[in-house]
Amino acid sequence: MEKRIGVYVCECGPNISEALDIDRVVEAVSGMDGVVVADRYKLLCAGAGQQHLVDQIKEHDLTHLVVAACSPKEHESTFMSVCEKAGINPYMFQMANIREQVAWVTPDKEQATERAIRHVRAAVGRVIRHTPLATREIECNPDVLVIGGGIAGLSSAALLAGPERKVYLVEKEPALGGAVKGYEKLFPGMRSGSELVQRYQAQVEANDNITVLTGTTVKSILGFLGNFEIAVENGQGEGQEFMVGAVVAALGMKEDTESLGEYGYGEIDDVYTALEVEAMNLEGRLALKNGDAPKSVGIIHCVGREHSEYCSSVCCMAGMKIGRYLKDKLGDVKVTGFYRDLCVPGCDAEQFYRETRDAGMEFVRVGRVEVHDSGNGIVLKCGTAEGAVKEEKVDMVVLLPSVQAAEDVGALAEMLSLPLGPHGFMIEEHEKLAPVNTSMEGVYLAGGVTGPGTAEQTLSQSEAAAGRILAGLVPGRKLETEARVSEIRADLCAGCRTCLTVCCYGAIDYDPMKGICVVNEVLCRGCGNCASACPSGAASHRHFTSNQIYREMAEILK
Amino acid sequence: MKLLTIDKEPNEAVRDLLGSLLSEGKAAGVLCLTREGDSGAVRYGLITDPERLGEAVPFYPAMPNNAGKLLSAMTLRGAAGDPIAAVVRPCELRAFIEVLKRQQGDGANIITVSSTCPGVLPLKRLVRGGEADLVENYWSAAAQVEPSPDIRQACRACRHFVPGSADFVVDLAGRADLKERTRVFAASEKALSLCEGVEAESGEAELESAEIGKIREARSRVAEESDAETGSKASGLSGIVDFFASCVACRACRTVCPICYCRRCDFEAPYWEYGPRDVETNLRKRGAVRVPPGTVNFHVGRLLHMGLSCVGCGMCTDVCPVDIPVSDLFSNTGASVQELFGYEPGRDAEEKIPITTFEENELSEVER
Amino acid sequence: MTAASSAEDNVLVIGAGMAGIEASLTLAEAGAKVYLVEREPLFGGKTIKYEEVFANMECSTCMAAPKQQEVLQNDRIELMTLSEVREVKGEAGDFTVGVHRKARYVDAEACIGCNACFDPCPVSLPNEFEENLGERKAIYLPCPGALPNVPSIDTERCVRFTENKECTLCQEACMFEAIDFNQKDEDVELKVSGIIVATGSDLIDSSQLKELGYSGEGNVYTALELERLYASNGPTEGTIQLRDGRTPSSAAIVHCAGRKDTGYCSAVCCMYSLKFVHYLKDKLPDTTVHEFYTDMCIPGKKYQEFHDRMKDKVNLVRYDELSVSPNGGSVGISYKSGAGTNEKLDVDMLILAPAMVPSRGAEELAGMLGIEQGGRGFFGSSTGSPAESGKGGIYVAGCAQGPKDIGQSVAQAGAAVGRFLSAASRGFSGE
Amino acid sequence: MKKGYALQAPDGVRKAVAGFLKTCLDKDVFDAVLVCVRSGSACSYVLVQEPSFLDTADCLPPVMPVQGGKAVMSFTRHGKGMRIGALLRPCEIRAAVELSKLQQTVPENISFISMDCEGVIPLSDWLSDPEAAGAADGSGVRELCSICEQFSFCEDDPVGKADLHIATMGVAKDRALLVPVSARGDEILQKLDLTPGEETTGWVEEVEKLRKKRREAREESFAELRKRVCGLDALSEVFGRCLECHACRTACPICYCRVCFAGSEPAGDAAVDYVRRAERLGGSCCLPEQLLFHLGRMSHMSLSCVSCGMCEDVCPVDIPVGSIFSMVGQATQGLFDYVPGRSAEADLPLKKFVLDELEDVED
Amino acid sequence: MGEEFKPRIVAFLCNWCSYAGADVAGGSKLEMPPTLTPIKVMCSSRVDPVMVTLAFLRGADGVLIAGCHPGDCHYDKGNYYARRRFAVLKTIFETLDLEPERLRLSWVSASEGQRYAEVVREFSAKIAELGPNPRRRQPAGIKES
Repeated sequence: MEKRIGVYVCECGPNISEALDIDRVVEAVSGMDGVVVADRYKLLCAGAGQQHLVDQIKEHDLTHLVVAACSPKEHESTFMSVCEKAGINPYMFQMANIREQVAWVTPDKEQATERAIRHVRAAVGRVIRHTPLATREIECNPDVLVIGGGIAGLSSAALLAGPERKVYLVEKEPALGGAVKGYEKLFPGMRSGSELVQRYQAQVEANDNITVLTGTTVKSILGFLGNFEIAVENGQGEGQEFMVGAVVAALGMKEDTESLGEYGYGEIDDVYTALEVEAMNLEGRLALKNGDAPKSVGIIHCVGREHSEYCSSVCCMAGMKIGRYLKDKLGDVKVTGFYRDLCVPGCDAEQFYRETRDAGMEFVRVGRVEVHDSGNGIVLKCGTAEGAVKEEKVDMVVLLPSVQAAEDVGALAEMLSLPLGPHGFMIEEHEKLAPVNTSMEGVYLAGGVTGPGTAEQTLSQSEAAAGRILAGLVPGRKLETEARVSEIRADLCAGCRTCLTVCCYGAIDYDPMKGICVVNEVLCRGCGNCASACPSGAASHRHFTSNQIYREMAEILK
Repeated sequence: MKLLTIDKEPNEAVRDLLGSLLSEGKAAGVLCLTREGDSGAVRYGLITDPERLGEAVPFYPAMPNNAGKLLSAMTLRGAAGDPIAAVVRPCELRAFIEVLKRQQGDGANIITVSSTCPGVLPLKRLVRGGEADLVENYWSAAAQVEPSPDIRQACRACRHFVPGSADFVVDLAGRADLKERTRVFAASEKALSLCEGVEAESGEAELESAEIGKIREARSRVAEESDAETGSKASGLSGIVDFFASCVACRACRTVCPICYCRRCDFEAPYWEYGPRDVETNLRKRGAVRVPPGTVNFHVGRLLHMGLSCVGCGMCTDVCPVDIPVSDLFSNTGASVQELFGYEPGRDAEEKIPITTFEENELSEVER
Repeated sequence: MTAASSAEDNVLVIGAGMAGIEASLTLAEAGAKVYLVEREPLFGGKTIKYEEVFANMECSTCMAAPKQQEVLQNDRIELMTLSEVREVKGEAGDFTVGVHRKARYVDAEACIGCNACFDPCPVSLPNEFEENLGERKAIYLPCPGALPNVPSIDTERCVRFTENKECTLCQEACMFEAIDFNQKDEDVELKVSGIIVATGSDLIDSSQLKELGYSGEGNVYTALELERLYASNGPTEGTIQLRDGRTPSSAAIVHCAGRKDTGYCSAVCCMYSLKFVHYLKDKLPDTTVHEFYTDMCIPGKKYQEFHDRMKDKVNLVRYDELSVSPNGGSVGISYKSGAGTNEKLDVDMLILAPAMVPSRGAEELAGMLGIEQGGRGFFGSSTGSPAESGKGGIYVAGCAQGPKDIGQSVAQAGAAVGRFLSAASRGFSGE
Repeated sequence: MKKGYALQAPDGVRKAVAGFLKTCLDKDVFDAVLVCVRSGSACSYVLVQEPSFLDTADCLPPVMPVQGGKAVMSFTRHGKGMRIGALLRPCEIRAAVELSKLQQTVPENISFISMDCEGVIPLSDWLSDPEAAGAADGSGVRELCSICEQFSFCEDDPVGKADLHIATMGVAKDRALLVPVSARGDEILQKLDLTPGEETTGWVEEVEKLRKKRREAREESFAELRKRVCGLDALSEVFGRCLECHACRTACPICYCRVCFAGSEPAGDAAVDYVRRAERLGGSCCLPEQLLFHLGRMSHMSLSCVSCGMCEDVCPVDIPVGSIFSMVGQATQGLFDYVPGRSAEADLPLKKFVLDELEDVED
Repeated sequence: MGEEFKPRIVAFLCNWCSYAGADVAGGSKLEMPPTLTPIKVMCSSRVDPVMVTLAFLRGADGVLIAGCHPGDCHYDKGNYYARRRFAVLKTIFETLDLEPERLRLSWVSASEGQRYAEVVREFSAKIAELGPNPRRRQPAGIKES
């Protein structure tokens, strides 16, 4: 079919018309291959201008449109919809930026004109090689797999499940509730941990759209957003398979046991970790091994921070909470927190710190703390931040170890072929903009998997994950793929998988039967990395094909 | 036929002709052999500025590419807007016409300047020293009826050295006076209008001449000998196998062949490659297999694909790193299938490729 | 502007910072019609004032701009700048919201963003977006690249409005008849089924912090001022210099400015103060930098590593008390060190990391919405999820609920949307 | 220090090796072996299963008809097959390793048997007189072979993953040392009850000595080459002869693409574009865009170039392609301290990146 | 060449950072030499070494590739791959002495209008210094056959 290009130069008031000689630009492109009409207009982005373009497209029965005006960032979408209105594919359009990148930066009118001519010719040279593109629609399954039955998992499940959306809640432990279940109280409000868990657990159990699979682990996750195949297995080795559209990874955290030994843990009696004390507290026996109530307790912060290489952000307050347990329950007990830097971010934490101090817990800033068994009682050797060493005799030590991602995170990451971060946590797609997404669309993170965090932070992550799914995976709605994605020509592909390796979104699969690579249009974000990684040109980037770019270049160099 | 006689040696004479075409805007560019810089690498170039015609060496006795292939590439995505003059040898012109029949280009607005071709020298000899002398001798030998032993075998055996359908024909083969004057025939209507204003004494004459006839006979004799020899060498499967025994599978022959226009040669498709099982079966059958596989398959297959259109330009032999006389076999076998249909590749663009047409009563001899 | 008749699927988002943007985009993706109300003439919140964000030192504009473009190009989102919520009636699923929309006096449709109207304007004044380190006109765009790319007229300074002079200089300069003095403020009524509050936070007014010697002049700066000094689209195009044009040969950053007054830790100051070390050392390698901190609060998996990268480039000083007094051309700091000794130090430039406080007008808004305000004046209920406001159908996102970094704000925006969508699908029962 | 098993070679090492391979077949160490077989001047790689065929085998004749890596690819591209013992030159093994990283061969079942490589003579010389060539004593070998440093496997972490190496250098003429250079190599000898007890000192010293010579030769030769080919004018002249027969890429063991970028006419110019190009370049341009092909190919494969010299060997117009690519490869590989063929584990540089690197290329 | 030399520079700009940066430069009306014409790509990782080579062989006096700063890539890690490919190409040009100074890789963020202008000015000056692409210079000697 004959290619009929229309080129329209926008005067943009004085901005373009005074900066360069538009008529010469128009003249310069008029002769070009396929150009049937080239003209100027006072203001194309305005309603009248848009209508003018629609009329022109119809009148000259144009197949391609070039607009030379401002930056595409301003009005590309405007003119693409103009194309649609006029009945031509929006991708048969190219914009030449002769305002921001010519008129406004080139004071010499002669130079500006020449420069603009190059821009517009390049656009024309390119547009003639444009092909109509369309987005594809893909069926998707609205159901969700939530991995982990702690508050993170429970809360997202509770928000997600509904008559049109099943949720599979998989927990490897025999019971729901996760770590928080084991906390009598939560900082900073000292509200009941189990209550919070029960609140969500009740919602979950009341909701018959949620299938709770306890004592169960995920065996494999295949597929992509809207179409994941899940295989799980319970303790008895009974397998089960089902489809979901999205996955929420809400695995929790664990204590880093690596450095406990340095603090006499396991050798010296009455040296406990925070979790152990939580448990003792829950059982109502905050006592020494010999059953006596401790008279003096030392709580050591930042245990293993050198090893973990990060601040676990919750320990300081966890320590205070334990201080409160001790004070509230045992009354006369000397509780001292040995900290390095007090980390009490947010508007309530410091208040909590003050209350704890008022409750009688003492805080000593130290450098390094050593735990020694003096035969009768434990001696803490504390090098203060300023170097001085003072000794402190206590009969119970509580260690606040740094927090790590649960051990099965690694396995999960592998299953999803997602990379693990430096500290064994999973990596969010973007630290700021996409804190609960992963680079694999349809897989979301909440709680300990992404890093240490308070119950509050965990909740907002898990609910955010739910939010992303509720918004993006609407029952009955199809997924729309991006039009400007990559494609791989089967007959040229040698199956070397270079493209697959450099793709940051796992959007390329290798088909062992055909021995070639294939682009998954749902996952492809259209960066074009694969296209330039492929030596034989089998991979190409729609709307940025080598050919289109070469044509553009040829005109620039003319 | 109108004949222009220019009192200059062929290269200069044709430079003048091309110069006038360019400067009078009758042609936007000129495709011909050029030599840029001192190294003297001779290659096809496109000249648009008459000033640069000094680089043109239209009749340099080498064929670095078959110009037919280049013309095809140039016009594959649309005919020349303004005319382009191309100085091509008869076999190059025929090759171009053959691929045009396969829609691999567009002949419109191409002004063809060809010659009665004395042949060209083997590229390998040219690059391996003594170039100057070779070229010197070449021109003296060009005057002879008997083809010079220096030129390529394909050329020595070439019977189609008189172009059929060129606009201009420069008469070279067998001319003794080339140092003084050059005879250029305006062989088409187009040519007649184009050559107005070219400084030359003009007259009437025929392209075919007794001289030409003699040369044709001489070359035919060479052809027959070589055909006989090739025939005996490459007879039977084992013969073919031996013929290509030293093939290193560099595929240069296919790549430079002006007729092989396929984007990807079918014989490089994955399905010809060994899967693990195939190796096993073959080994079980034969105890030993040559790898990579498919040497004979490739050559014979290619022969089947393009034999009908083989113009005998000799590029394949010229580039073969292991000196297999590919073109002897191809032109010889090609010729015999062509005879079957009385078909002469590149004779005429209108002529249909035999396998794209048929007659109801023909080839009874092949039926059983 | 048309207010949709029924509340069905309509949502109001108050505040167009990163949290508000994230909430709006997600809601729009879900199919809702979003009214995104922003009181400033531009949107993007605090984030667009930064050049880089910790811990990856990522370019802030590169991060925000594409999101802002998405908002502008999304026809499900109606961005209402220069607008404030005045009244809220009704309950979850059926709110009626009165929004007061100030006239911009520039027709966004007609304006093509050429900025021709600035030069002729006779009024020059300090640019608050630039923390008064640069100037603007009465008709202005807060900074290059500000979105929407449409100027507005500051009626409190434009002589036409203040002295009702017949000044039409900007109007004459505009080739597109985009400037329309006849525009009127309007009050619109929106029907929405849910409200997301993302009004962000402000910095405590440093001039109240007597002992820290901030006056808006001299060589004591606030964090935001330094951000603008370093910004490549800022008043100095990224040159860090003192108000008198000198290049500081020494600088000190003081953490926890105003923490005593607010009584809480603002969570992000330590990190951005460390970021400032990068800023200063990047532009002024020879400048010595001191950090005065009380406790180094760098929670999370990423931040320690950043701290460790910075700590060798800076002299870290722990202080218990600290006061500042101008000392000739430089700034005198006297402090009680962590070790308890009293020390003094003179620097050319002093940068405060002031506490984060609820944004201006939070109280009225809380009243209007009938939602809880914690003791510190931030929104949000003390029970359950941080995104809950304590009132059904209304949710809180970002720093409006308390100090956070951008990532946490965006996450919470998602949470707010999650809660809304989930509740809406249940007809807000059990809220 | 490695030890080797002394293989007696009264009638020359090549015969002895053939005998050894025969034993391997007899003792079912391999299902087949890959060796060169000569018929007249023709010489080609053959997979041999029937032991008796090995009598005609010519183990590593001083010529490279096809790059052995490519030969291996030709029967393992679509999956691992039978257990095969492949007698190859070190550069051929390196090529095979690169191809495996490019997912073009599955070498699992291949046992690589290498031999000290004296280098090979140019194909054309071989053709003109195979017999004379037969007596290769290192003289008359190709330029690239004469400057090759990776011709043996004596070091502990050898470049290339041979399993069994046949040492001849610094070893008496009538014998060769079978040196296992990998676990699999040990197994092979065990299966054959051959215990490597011989000292290899002499060999190692000889190899190191030659290496040193080669290293110097290499520098000289590249210095010389630079004079000839560097700079656009010089380079255009050198490649000016190029016929675009693309034999170099077809023969290249690394160029695995089904269709070369150059074959798919990247620029897709129409006649008018050609005219414009000529105008732009000052009124004349060369039609075949020779440099685009060669520079493009460099940017695609120079990182994996094993300097085997095949390209140069098949070039009908004697362009020093191999030397140029080898020189460029040395530079690009140096960027990432990447040694092609060293190990199957080291990722291809273009398949990964390091956060802080290459600051000097950006500004 | 007689008439004064007007450099032709092809600039591959990534859509998210550098192209935006160029727009900001425009918005701030920063004067720049008229030497450079941008080609927008979605990510610097789309720039194929062969494209750059072709630009050079087809007479571009300079080729600029500009993308998001390392760590800021809109597509996670694309610019790191771009940098490697560029390094390889540049090394080839260096080794063969093909005036590698004509190739440049620069990181320009969306707010760095100033920097963009600087890069353009610097690079243009550099190219002006180098003179026209050798492909466009008249050939050395012309030999008769």
